Amino acid sequence: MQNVKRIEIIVDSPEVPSLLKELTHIGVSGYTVFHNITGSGDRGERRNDEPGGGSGNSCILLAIAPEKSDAVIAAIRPILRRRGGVCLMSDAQWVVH
Amino acid sequence: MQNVKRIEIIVDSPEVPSLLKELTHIGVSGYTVFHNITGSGDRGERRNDEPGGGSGNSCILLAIAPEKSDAVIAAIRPILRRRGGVCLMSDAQWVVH
Amino acid sequence: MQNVKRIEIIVDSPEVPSLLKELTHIGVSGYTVFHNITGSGDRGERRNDEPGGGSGNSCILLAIAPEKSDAVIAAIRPILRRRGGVCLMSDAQWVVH
Amino acid sequence: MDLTLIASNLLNPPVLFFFLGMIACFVGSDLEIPQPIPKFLSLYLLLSIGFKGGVELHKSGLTAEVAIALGAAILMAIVVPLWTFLILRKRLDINNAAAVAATYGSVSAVTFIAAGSFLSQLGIPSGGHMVAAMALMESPAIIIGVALARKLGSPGGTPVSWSHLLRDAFANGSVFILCGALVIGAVTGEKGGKALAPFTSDIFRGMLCLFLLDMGILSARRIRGIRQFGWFPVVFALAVPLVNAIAALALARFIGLGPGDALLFTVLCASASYIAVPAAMRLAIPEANPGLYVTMALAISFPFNIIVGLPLYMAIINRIWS
Amino acid sequence: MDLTLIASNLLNPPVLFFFLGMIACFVGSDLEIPQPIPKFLSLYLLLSIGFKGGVELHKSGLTAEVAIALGAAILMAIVVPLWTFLILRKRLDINNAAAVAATYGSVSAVTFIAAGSFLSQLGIPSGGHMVAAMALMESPAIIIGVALARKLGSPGGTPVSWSHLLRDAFANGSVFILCGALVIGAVTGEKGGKALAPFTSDIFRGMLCLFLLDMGILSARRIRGIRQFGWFPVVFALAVPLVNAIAALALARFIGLGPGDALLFTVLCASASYIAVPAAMRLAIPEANPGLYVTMALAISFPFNIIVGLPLYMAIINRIWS
Amino acid sequence: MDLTLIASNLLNPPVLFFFLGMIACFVGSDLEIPQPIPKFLSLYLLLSIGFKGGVELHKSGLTAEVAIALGAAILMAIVVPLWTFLILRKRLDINNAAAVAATYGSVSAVTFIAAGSFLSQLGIPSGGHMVAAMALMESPAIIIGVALARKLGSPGGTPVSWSHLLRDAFANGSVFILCGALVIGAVTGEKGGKALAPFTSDIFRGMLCLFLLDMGILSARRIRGIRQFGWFPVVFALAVPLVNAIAALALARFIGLGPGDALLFTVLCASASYIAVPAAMRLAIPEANPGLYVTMALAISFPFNIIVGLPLYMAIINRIWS
Ligand SMILES: Nc1ncnc2c1ncn2[C@@H]1O[C@H](COP(=O)(O)O)[C@@H](O)[C@H]1O
Ligand SMILES: Nc1ncnc2c1ncn2[C@@H]1O[C@H](COP(=O)(O)O)[C@@H](O)[C@H]1O
Ligand SMILES: Nc1ncnc2c1ncn2[C@@H]1O[C@H](COP(=O)(O)O)[C@@H](O)[C@H]1O
Ligand code: NA
Ligand code: NA
Ligand code: NA
Repeated sequence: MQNVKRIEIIVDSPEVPSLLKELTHIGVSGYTVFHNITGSGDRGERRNDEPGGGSGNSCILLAIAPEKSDAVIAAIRPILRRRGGVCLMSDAQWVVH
Repeated sequence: MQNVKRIEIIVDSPEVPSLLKELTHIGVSGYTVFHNITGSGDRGERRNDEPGGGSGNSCILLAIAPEKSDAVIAAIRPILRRRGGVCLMSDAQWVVH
Repeated sequence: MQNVKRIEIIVDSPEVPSLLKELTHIGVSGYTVFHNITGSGDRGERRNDEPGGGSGNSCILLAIAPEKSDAVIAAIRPILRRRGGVCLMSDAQWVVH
Repeated sequence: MDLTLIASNLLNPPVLFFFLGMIACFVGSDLEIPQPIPKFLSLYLLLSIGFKGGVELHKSGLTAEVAIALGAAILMAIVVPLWTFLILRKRLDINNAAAVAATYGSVSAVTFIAAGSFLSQLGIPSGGHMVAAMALMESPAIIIGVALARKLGSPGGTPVSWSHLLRDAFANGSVFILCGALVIGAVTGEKGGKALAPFTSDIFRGMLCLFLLDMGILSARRIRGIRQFGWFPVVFALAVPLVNAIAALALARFIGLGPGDALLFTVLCASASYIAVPAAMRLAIPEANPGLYVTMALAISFPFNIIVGLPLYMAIINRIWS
Repeated sequence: MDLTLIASNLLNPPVLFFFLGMIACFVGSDLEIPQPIPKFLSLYLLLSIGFKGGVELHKSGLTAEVAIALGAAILMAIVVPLWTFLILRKRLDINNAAAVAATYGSVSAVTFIAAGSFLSQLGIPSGGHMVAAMALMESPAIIIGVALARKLGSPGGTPVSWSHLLRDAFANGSVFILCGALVIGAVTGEKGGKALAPFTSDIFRGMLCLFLLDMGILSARRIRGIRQFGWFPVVFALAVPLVNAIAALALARFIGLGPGDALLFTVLCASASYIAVPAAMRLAIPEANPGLYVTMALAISFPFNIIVGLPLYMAIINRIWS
Repeated sequence: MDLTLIASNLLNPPVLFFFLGMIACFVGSDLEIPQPIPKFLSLYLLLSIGFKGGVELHKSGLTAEVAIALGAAILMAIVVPLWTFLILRKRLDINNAAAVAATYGSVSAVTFIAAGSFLSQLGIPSGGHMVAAMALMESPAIIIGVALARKLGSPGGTPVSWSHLLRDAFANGSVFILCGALVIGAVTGEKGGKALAPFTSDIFRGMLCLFLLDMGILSARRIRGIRQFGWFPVVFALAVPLVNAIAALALARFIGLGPGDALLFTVLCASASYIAVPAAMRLAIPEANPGLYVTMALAISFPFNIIVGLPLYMAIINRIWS
């Protein structure tokens, strides 16, 4: 087992591709995306019910080495600042397989 | 960064509106809801396959200030007690943006 | 409240039934499954867009007693080793209801 | 009993697709129609049946005959949950008894639709107001079920919000789309009916086949789990539809319904809800076990009515009415 | 204004289903059409309307008349966002003003489709090139809106990638499927048109009913939230379509469009986008509030055009053209 | 090669929508048909093709000719994965070679359906039993592929449950719905066929267009990633369909199939599975890379057969058969 940082980022669905691009850019190779998420925050309610789609949230989950977490946060912070969204970090153990 | 409590609540999908109402009532303004979740617990399997829909679970994720967590738990506990469901709490850091 | 281990396992959707069977076998009775998840890891990108379906990931969430966690991990490790996927474990509190 | 009736029911494509779904599940096929496709199909079926019923109603008008049929429908929707509750209380606790009673007091739209498809295969006409009867029979049992659970249940139970409950009973999605489409059909009449016919009529049977394929899968999945509840739910789910059907046939004869309308009225009374009622019960009587009441309605009474009930009820009608 | 026009619009099944959706929301019904079904319906509608337009265009050919209509369409797609921006700046900050201007400069495909259904109910013909006009009017406003926000906005705003933006404007899914199906229709002509007619024409109205049912629900949900923005957006969302409609009618008369084409041209100018533009604005002007521009387009201008606008514009055309 | 054949294939709306999907992806449009809509479309297509094949089979009956055609189908379904495995082992490890061999040994239902649509455009008849042939050809390659991987692979590999595997091979959703609908069609015959025709026939081509639009998007997405695997998979995915097609044409001529049936038989042998086989391989040979075998089948062989193969094989048939 290995200590990792568990980072979960909740953003507008249309942001996901650019965020993932940014993350890939700084060397994050593994990630998981949860789709079809609704919610509410500073920018009001997200109901994911617009006829054109794309009006819901997604959640990106990352498990990364603790020493990499600063770089990841530095990369996503400006995006979150500009476009809203939430980023939570906690400690977890990667059950090496 | 800021210490928060990360609370995740897994409940029957039809419970979500009333739970959110309760949460809004006690001043929780941010939340995230994951849809299309199945599972199993004391009340048997939830397969989300009934023709009328609404037979699956949803997951509500909250990031709240630690001092608020007692109020939140006090509010949702009676609902969970009556209707089943699971509530997990852990520590996390909110990556302030 | 009660200390538990929060285990989340991200695997190919078609793996879920056999994993759940394994977990049930060793006495895990409660679990939650998140569907419609995409991601990327050692085995490349999972886009969940193949016409036959089943090419996405799912996420299994378990809250278990800490003393049971070793058994669970022992059970799922060989599956993960063979078929890929990620397993994260962290500490949480079960808000007893 | 007439063998050609059985054959013409069993050779009806929708019923065959229902079997196909069951077989898929029994042989372990991974065949499934993922959500929200079934929800879409069910919306489509309710919209179409409601709309076509409205168009028919526009033609026939609101006659005394129609009013009597609707009255009989409401009567049965009140009587059935009450008498079944008395039976159920012998074996089940109050909450489960109330939820099962509500389930059997309400109706299954798909059984009704399958009966309509069976009739049209036989060339027997039926009236558009039977759709209105179905709409009227959906909700009363919900109210009665919850009232029974509240009145007789432990005082510490879930407090119930009656305004919420009434809304859930009368404004739930299935009831609403059915009634709404009925009104729209009645308002636009034959002109609107013709404009929508390719959608609401021509492709209807095919959509029904797809939906029943899904229903077959869902029924079969639940049949396996039924054993845990013992023999009582199984016997109840087979016997009660029969008893309700006989009562309905007698009443239909008494008020002078035609053979087609009589069959539709009978399947309404004999069928149990697995869409509107479970949705309401989950919220209003969460103490009851959906694994029980959904399984009884979906895995036993529904296939029973579709496979055995339709030709059986029709055979009785043929004998008595002629 | 002609009462029969109002009646024949209000008795059109699609409009009635739109009302039904609104009522469902107002009475608190849980009726909804879950994603991705609405997305599927919208793809279907765009594909069908594009394809049929292409087949028509194949018949008529690219005449001078067609070219003039398309030119007028582009003209309005450039003028409308500019003049509305001037109005909007009086009350809104630059980002929101630009986003709302883009919304109203673009078009609503469903309003266009409802107008087509209204025309076919009245038996008034229209040309396939109006679909091409719609396709041309979808995107320019996106470019103009973003350009305005960038030029006039604070220098610290989101840096914009113009290549991305052009792609989002001209290759977004809605515009793409519409144009693509138009080209396919024009290439395959009547033979292809006939082969697909059961899909693209016969069941079209029914699919439109289902989609408008959903639109009714979505509109009604948003109407409640509109108050938080004050009176300005409401007045704007009612008045600006009218003003644009009048300008469009004048232009249509000036360039000699027939009555059917004139109505379609008018609703294109009067309608506001709630699919393509919001999708683009979310990415290009994330500082603007979708709660504002989607609500204005979807909850006010869309119902206004569907319910009041169609018969009103048609009445004006009937008076002036004859 | 006959130019009119190429033209009538390229001007076929389904093929044009396939191109449209590819273009959408190449120009970076966000056009997509979200799951589970494609799954629904694929279920619909399989159900319809199976049902119509069954109805045809009911008409023709089980003649010696039919039995010979089915025998030839099984023969090819066994031979193709074996010989392709020999080729593949030169460049790929055992697991990937076995998975690719299984992919090419099985068939692509959509290619078959596109061939049927191509034939009906040309007015060439074909027999319902070819659908049965397709059903028979879906599964053997799965068994052979896994057997090869197990026999020749490292002993430490995934232990395989043969009972599971047989179920996955013969009871997977696609095979099951196809066979089930075939049986239902054969049982209900022309009466059932007529009742479902608006659903299974009239709107069929439109649904096929939508599905091929999606397939175009998916193919194009994967074409970009193909380079990482080098030239071998590309050459294989273009050459092997051709070789299999030639073998199939010779066999079809030898056993005396008519021109329509010969084309269908040829595309069955030339096509590769990207639905049933990948689903099985993910479970049975997880060591193999889906990025390789799905991409080869979906991004190269599928477009090749649809665009080049259909007119090419037909031209050969026209020359030899006449
Ligand atoms: N305190 C919170 N807890 C959980 N999720 C949140 C919270 N605040 C915001 N979110 C989620 O983040 C999304 C964007 O937040 P915002 O940018 O504040 O509108 C919301 O739609 C929610 O899904
Ligand atoms: N130990 C557990 N770990 C993860 N999820 C659980 C657990 N127990 C219950 N759940 C989830 O909570 C839902 C409701 O649980 P219950 O009320 O016990 O039936 C289940 O359907 C599961 O999705
Ligand atoms: N570092 C990571 N963080 C989050 N999710 C991951 C990570 N690595 C892999 N995953 C997820 O696990 C799935 C299987 O991983 P793999 O077996 O490495 O291809 C991926 O498709 C991702 O959804
Ligand atoms: Na009943
Ligand atoms: Na406009
Ligand atoms: Na093949």
